[in-house]
Amino acid sequence: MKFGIMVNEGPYQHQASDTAYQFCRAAIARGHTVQRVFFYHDGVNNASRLTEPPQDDRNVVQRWSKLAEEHGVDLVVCVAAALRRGIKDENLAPGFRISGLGQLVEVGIQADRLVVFGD
Amino acid sequence: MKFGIMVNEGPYQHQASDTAYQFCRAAIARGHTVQRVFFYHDGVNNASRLTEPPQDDRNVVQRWSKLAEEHGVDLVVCVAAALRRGIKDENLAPGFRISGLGQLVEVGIQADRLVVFGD
Amino acid sequence: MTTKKFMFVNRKAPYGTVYALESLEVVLITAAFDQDVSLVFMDDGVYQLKKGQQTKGIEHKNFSPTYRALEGYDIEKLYVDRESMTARSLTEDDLLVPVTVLSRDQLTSLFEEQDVVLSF
Amino acid sequence: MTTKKFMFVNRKAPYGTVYALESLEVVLITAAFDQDVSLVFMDDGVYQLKKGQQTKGIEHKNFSPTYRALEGYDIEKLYVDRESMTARSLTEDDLLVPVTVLSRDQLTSLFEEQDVVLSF
Amino acid sequence: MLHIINKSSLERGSLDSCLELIGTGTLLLIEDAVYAATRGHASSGKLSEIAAKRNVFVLVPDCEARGVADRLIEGVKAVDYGGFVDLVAENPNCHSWL
Amino acid sequence: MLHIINKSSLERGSLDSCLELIGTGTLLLIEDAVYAATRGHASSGKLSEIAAKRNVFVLVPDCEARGVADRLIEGVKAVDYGGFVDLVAENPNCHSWL
Repeated sequence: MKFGIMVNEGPYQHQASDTAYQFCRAAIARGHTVQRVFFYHDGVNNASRLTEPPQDDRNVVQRWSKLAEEHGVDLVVCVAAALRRGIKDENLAPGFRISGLGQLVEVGIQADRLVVFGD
Repeated sequence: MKFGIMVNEGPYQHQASDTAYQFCRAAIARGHTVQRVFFYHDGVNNASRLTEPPQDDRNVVQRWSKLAEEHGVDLVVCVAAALRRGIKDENLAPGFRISGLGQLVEVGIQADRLVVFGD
Repeated sequence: MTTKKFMFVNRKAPYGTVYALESLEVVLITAAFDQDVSLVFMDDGVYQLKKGQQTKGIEHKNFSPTYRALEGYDIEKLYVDRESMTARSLTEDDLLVPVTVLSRDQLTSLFEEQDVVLSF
Repeated sequence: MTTKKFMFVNRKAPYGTVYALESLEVVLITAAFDQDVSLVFMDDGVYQLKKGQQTKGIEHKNFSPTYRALEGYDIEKLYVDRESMTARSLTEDDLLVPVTVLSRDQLTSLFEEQDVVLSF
Repeated sequence: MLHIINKSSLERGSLDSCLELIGTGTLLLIEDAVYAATRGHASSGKLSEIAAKRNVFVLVPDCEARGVADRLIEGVKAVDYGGFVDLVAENPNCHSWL
Repeated sequence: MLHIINKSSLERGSLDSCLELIGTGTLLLIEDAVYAATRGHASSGKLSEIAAKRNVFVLVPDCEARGVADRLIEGVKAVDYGGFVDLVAENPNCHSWL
């Protein structure tokens, strides 16, 4: 089955991004495809390559980048939401790309299920 | 009277930063002093110089910078919270500085009132 | 292109958080993709449609006129939960746009026939 | 240096949001400044003190042992709202640390005698 | 003590928790909390009761933004941001119920 | 339809709103919502009622993180992240009550 994922909150402040990540990993382990993760609202902050969490905590941004690298998951950051919050190419983490809201609608149409994670 | 202010949410997602700003302006207009605004949790995202809100909306980050410039308000971003969320000197807006949580406790001790704005 | 049924569930008040505003942006794009778009307003989301919003004092952009513009994008399925209106003492006269007021049972059926449900 | 009464009101569950964890960081620093520190746990905040937290499955850092370390920083005023415990069927045996259970009236008095009240 | 509430009373428990502990304090409703002080709202009854005994304020710019400035219940007093500052200054301490 | 709740039922209204509209749907509690399914919790009664008629699931890693995995009410089924994926796949559509 093809999944689309939407993440609406930033890293650490809410568990949304963590749960979305665990869902993606489990879906891939089950043999499903995660076609795209779309980051909206404060979710765009998941794409900042400047985050440096404490050594004894998880690294939310790096986990997403690794998921993109290892499983070809398309990580898309909404450009309008990203501009409002200061996410641009210059601080974008590997594996993410900035694009329009159309990418969310497209995955909503093409995927079998769209699952939303937020506050 | 001397006020300390704490802002716990980022720009745009929640009204907290807006209300805190209006409170500061009103306090200054009343002849009070705003000794320090301390940004914690996602509040550190108020300090990103990369934000570009739409032309027809308010610019939350620039408003804070201007408040610092015009009224000498000390804008302090918590270093631990900022590292978690990707706010560093390289994307720090004018008028903000990064420092430790001790700056919050200090203003809590020195100011006559500490007012918190969050979710 | 495939046409799917997209439902947008608005449960939050405007201005206190950004969700209402950014939800509208998704709605407009979804309509531009020629999808079957429904909007549901329930819980505090019904306040998004309240007439007379004046945002000068809080220095926010007043985006409530956008609801009036939805018709121009062929977005005409606006549903409001009756109980949410009652708990807030709102009537259809208080709202910016014509809506269809639904009971909880009617809303349940509406939810079940959707392909994609996005909540803001 | 002046000593003020700082009260930290914890009303949110752990892990779902970061507030509980980052609140603890403020508490520790405040104690380091030799201030008079009180912690109040009410509403879902009482869950912060629940024994047996195992966070491996969600890959979060388990910060609950920190509550046991508070005594070492001379932070000994831990108050819990009785009604919040009852609504969640929690008893003192369920908690990681010894606490003082207070009625709503006692909490009201405690709030009023503080200099600085921070809510997380 | 000044109790500051910024959340809708129908979405969060902060107003209810605050009212349990308000004692002799003063209440200020800001942001999404202002809806509770509108006529016919499910929380307006309990706010009227409190307003009969304590000072209850609402932040006007937030009421205007939400289109409810003309339907506030009796006994609730309106303040602007300057009035908000005065309330914080007049009360010995304040608590934002986040 | 799969209804996903991630908020505490004592802090937010999303569980109550969802239960009004659940119809023949399935309920999954994740994150802070899992507390509602613990014995003696103020919301556990209404969850028991629903669990007698519909499928109600809780996400185990979230229960373990919060130290409540050993006090779940009868009739509620436990899933891990893989089970969460299966639930989304098995149901024709899903709604996250944010």
